[in-house]
Amino acid sequence: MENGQGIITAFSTAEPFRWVGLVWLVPLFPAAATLLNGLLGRKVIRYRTGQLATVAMLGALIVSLLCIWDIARTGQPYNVDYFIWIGVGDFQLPFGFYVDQLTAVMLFVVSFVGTVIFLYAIGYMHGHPGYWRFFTYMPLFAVMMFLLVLGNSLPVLFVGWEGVGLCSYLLIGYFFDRDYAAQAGRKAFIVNRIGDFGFLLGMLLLYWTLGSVRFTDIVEHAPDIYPAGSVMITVITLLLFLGATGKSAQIPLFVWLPDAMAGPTPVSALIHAATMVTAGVYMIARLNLLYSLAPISLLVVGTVGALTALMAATIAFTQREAKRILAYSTISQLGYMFLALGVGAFDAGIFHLMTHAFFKACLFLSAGSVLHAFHEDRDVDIFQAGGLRRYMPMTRLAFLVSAVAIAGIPPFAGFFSKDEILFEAFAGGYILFWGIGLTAAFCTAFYMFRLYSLLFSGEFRGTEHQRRHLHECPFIMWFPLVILALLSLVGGWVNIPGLFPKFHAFLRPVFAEAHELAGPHRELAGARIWEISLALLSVLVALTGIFAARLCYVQLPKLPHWFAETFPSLFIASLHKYWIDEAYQATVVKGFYSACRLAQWCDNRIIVAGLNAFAALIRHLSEIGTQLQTGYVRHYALAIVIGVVFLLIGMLL
Amino acid sequence: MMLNALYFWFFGTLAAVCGLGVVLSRHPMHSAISLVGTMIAIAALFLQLHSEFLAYAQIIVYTGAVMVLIVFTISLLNLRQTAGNPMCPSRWWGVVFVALLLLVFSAYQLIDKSHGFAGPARPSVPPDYGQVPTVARSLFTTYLFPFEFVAVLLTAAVIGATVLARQDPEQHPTEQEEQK
Amino acid sequence: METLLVLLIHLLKIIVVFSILLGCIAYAVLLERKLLGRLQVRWGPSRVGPFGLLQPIADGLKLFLKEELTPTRADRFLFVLAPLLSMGPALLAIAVVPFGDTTNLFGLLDQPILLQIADIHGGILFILALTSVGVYGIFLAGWSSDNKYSLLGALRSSAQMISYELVLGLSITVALMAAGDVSLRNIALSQGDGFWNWWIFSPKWFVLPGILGFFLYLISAFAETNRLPFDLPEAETELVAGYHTEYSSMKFAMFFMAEYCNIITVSCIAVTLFLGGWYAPFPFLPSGGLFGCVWFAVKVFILVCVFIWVRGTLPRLRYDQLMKFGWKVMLPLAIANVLLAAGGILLYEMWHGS
Amino acid sequence: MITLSHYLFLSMILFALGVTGLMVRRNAIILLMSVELMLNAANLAVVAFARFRPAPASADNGMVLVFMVMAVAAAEVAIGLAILLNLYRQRRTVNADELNVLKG
Repeated sequence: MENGQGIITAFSTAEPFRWVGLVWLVPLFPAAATLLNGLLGRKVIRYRTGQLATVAMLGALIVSLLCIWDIARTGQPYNVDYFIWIGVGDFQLPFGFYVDQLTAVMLFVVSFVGTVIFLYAIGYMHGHPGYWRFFTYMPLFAVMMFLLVLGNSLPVLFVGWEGVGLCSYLLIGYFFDRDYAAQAGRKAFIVNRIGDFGFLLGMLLLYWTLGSVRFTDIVEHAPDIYPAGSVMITVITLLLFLGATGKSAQIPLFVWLPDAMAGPTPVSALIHAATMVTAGVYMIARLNLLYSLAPISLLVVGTVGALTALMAATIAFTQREAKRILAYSTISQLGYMFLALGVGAFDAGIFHLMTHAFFKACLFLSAGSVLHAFHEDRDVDIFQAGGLRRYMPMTRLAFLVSAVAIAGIPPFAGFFSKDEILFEAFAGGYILFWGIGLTAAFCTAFYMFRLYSLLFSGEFRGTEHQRRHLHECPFIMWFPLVILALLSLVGGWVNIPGLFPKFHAFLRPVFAEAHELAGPHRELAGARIWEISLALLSVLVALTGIFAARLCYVQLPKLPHWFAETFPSLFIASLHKYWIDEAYQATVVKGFYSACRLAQWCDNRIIVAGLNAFAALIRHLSEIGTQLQTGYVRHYALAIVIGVVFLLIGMLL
Repeated sequence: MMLNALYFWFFGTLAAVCGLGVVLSRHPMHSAISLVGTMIAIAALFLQLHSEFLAYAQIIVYTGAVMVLIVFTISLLNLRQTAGNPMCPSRWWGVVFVALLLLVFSAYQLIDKSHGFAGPARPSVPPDYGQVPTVARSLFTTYLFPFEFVAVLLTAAVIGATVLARQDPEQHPTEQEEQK
Repeated sequence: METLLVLLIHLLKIIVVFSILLGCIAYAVLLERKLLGRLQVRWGPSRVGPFGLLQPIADGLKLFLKEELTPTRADRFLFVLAPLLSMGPALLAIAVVPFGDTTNLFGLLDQPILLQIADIHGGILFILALTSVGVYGIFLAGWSSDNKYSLLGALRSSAQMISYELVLGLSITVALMAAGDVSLRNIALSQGDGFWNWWIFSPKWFVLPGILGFFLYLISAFAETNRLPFDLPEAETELVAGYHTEYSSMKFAMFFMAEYCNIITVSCIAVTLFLGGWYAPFPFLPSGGLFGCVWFAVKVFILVCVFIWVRGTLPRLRYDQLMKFGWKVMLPLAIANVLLAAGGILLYEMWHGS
Repeated sequence: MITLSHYLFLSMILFALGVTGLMVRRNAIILLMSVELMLNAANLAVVAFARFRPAPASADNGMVLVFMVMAVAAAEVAIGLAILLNLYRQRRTVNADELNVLKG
């Protein structure tokens, strides 16, 4: 550790001023909002908690932009220790921030999407009981997310990691008086805990073998300590990846995310689509060097990502609730990101993370505005909707733009990022991954336009009462939609492969070493031809998906039924999400209960019985001892005096 | 210094005699008054030891507060004459014997260790030794934490005593409550 | 030889001060009776000697010649001890009061002598210690008489005195903090050059703590000396004179003298702490040497008159009112006053760089 | 010549008297007073030691200690007497010999 002298030195170094030195302000703004709203929100600030939180996020956004600008200008990472956080003997862990290009991207995503969603939430949450509570948790979440992306060591990251988990729990259970919300919150927490267990073990193992958990040290020493492909690094990275699967909802720990839709929609948009679930991706990207040293882990990451992408997409085919479909879509897209990481294309993964944040937030917020029109808190059955384009033009437009973006049609943002992932997979020789990814892309286009068609096309299928209340959302809600839709359109232009690879150039310093380690497999003969043809192929696949969806749900509504009746097993498997929840219930939960019963039996029959026997023995012995207690003070005093006299005699002798 | 020795012997004897009175008086009130005498005598000895502040504190705290409480309690309980012997008859002699044993042994010990009553010469003291400013400076700088701690302890004790001594709330507040 | 001279001077001082004090006590009684008479539009004692000036001597003779009574069931030892315990501390307190600066008796002496019996370092603490011993006199008197009224009076009295002793101490603290010393002489010395330097006007910060402290002191002094309106322990109408019901003759005279001695003592202390001690109210008036004693005597006389005036004016409080007043009004006020004064001094020292 | 031993001897006598009182008396109030006597004896010893230390420069340690002891003694007596009062109300006695419910 270079300077562990505490906060004073951190702020008074003689180095030239850098705007990124203000980075401590970024989490401070939302922290202040949390504090104010939490303490005064209920009685004093009341309905201005929303504005307060949004302004705080805006402040964080402005400071973030300053920091990003600084990083982009100088290209120098910024590492600062504020104070000794954990000091135990030789182990001195400072609390500090690390800002480099990767952090900058994450900062931008979190603060920008966060601000927009906060703005939206002012309108969306209006009139909800516990408005102030919502706007206490949301900035807290932002604080934790900032800590996660800013931390300069794994423990600091872990604080943010756990913090976002906590906020997720609090916000999923926001309607805590409803059983399903409370259940969902618990589920999210417990499932995440399993992942955290892996993360923690990985972190401790890393400290044990490497001797440090700070990112700078890891980058410096890891290649010397771990031979490429050694068992230790593989175990560490796999354990850390277990944590990532929990937080980022991958196989096998993805089950919590669909249930997490019990929270208010802005929460779904911010936490379960745009930011928190990307923590796993960020973490692996941050530790890219370690993963590059462990090819097996990378393969596992890629495999899990690819399988998740495909599986979640196929589940999304048959779900009925709008937000649930989007949740599976999120899982699927996260799978894409892990696929990208798995094939060593860290920059592509991060790129997709960013574009995905834009269009998925937009999709969720649009769904939220539909819910708002339906006066629903939980979710809306898409078979009870339809024809909303007439009632909600802005929402429909935003939804359409972002659906096209996620489907991967150029020139929308999703095309560039997704296509790049597929290309990287193909170029890296992972043809199987590429094939799965392409299939998943088709599925994505299909279910997304299934959702779009059922929501916005055709005639309204709900009750007359509902129809009369349908309305476009207020300005404060559709304005964020427009911003996000615009970004879904142009967000991908920062990195047009071959023509304008700015984003990759920006991120290159972060991943340079890892790419070097991964070897020169990224060369492909005639790359440009391959790239263009593959892109055309994936556009074609996406368009097929879109047309298939339109065909099934607009032109020929009988077709899905026919399909379901012809292949009932496939249909039912998808509808029941491959019985994964049930499988967990039967194995993990039941198994745990059995273990508990065994423990209870042991406790009752062995431990307690033994203790009782021992206690009885002691009691019998002590009954003899109590004879010494006469109850007369003077006897006790006499005993003391006799003792003193003996002591004095001893001193004399 | 003749006067010095005279002073010591006078107040020393007073303290010892009053101490004896504490133990031997049949009536608690006499014991209490004897104890007051002991305390005043000890305060006088403090003065001789140049601990002026402590001498006054001794009188203000012990005589003015502690003993007044005790005297009050005695008169409140109105223990005019406890029935029978106030001493414990059976063990009386044995116990005195033990106490005297303790006394003699420690006396022997002390005198032996310090070569009889000659002892080390009395060192001279600085002019402000034991005076209010000196002790106050110590109390409020070096020993500030213990001082504050004792203050908290006293507050806790006062509140505890009030709660303990309180009769049933519906009853009329009694005198000793006021006095607390 | 030197030592002997010092001893002689001290002895002389003691004799002079105490004879004056005893005389003052005697004439304070007369003053009270006369003044009370005037307040009640009558003459007061006027038969014995010119203007009744020999009345105290007559009173003393009467008390001397009365029969000593001791109740049969009284605790004899304590019954005798009580008036001594009452009288002793009251007289002793005067020993540390500075009546003036130094004097060489108009050039009679080579070296100036202190107009104070003993200038001890912990002067105020000494007086507080004496006050706490004085409680025993009254308490034991009531208790040893074996008389319900006396006991009640004694209990009341000691409870009252203990309660108000706190306020007394806290109100004194203001002057101590201002002067930065506990020695009475040094406190008096810190108030020279005009009445605006007296601690009652607290020149160091602003007026409130000083005035408030002075009045808190005065009120608790009334309670400490068992004077009206706080004379509950005696309360003739309820307790038939309370703790000294059973006392007569010389023993009664001692209680009586102790009370008046206490009045004079607390007045002396009030003058020393708050009213500039022996200093004249204006710097151009002489206050050195024996002039100081004159100023001091004038101030004390005025305060004693205030005591009598209050007695002639105010009715007696009820006992629970008294205690409530002490604990719920006076004590918080006194504590607040100390904090106020401390804050004032702090500000002052910050302002003037100490 | 009065030396440290004199004070210590006096202190010891007082302490022994306190111990004796604690052992031979029955009245709980007198027991309390005996404890006070012992504390006073200890205080005297501490002050004497402080005075006779070879280097009295830092001798106010002893005085501070005694001051603390006084405060603690005051607290102890306040609580002790309150307990005694309660005891007397419930058992009509302060005789320590009758308060032996806690015996074995």
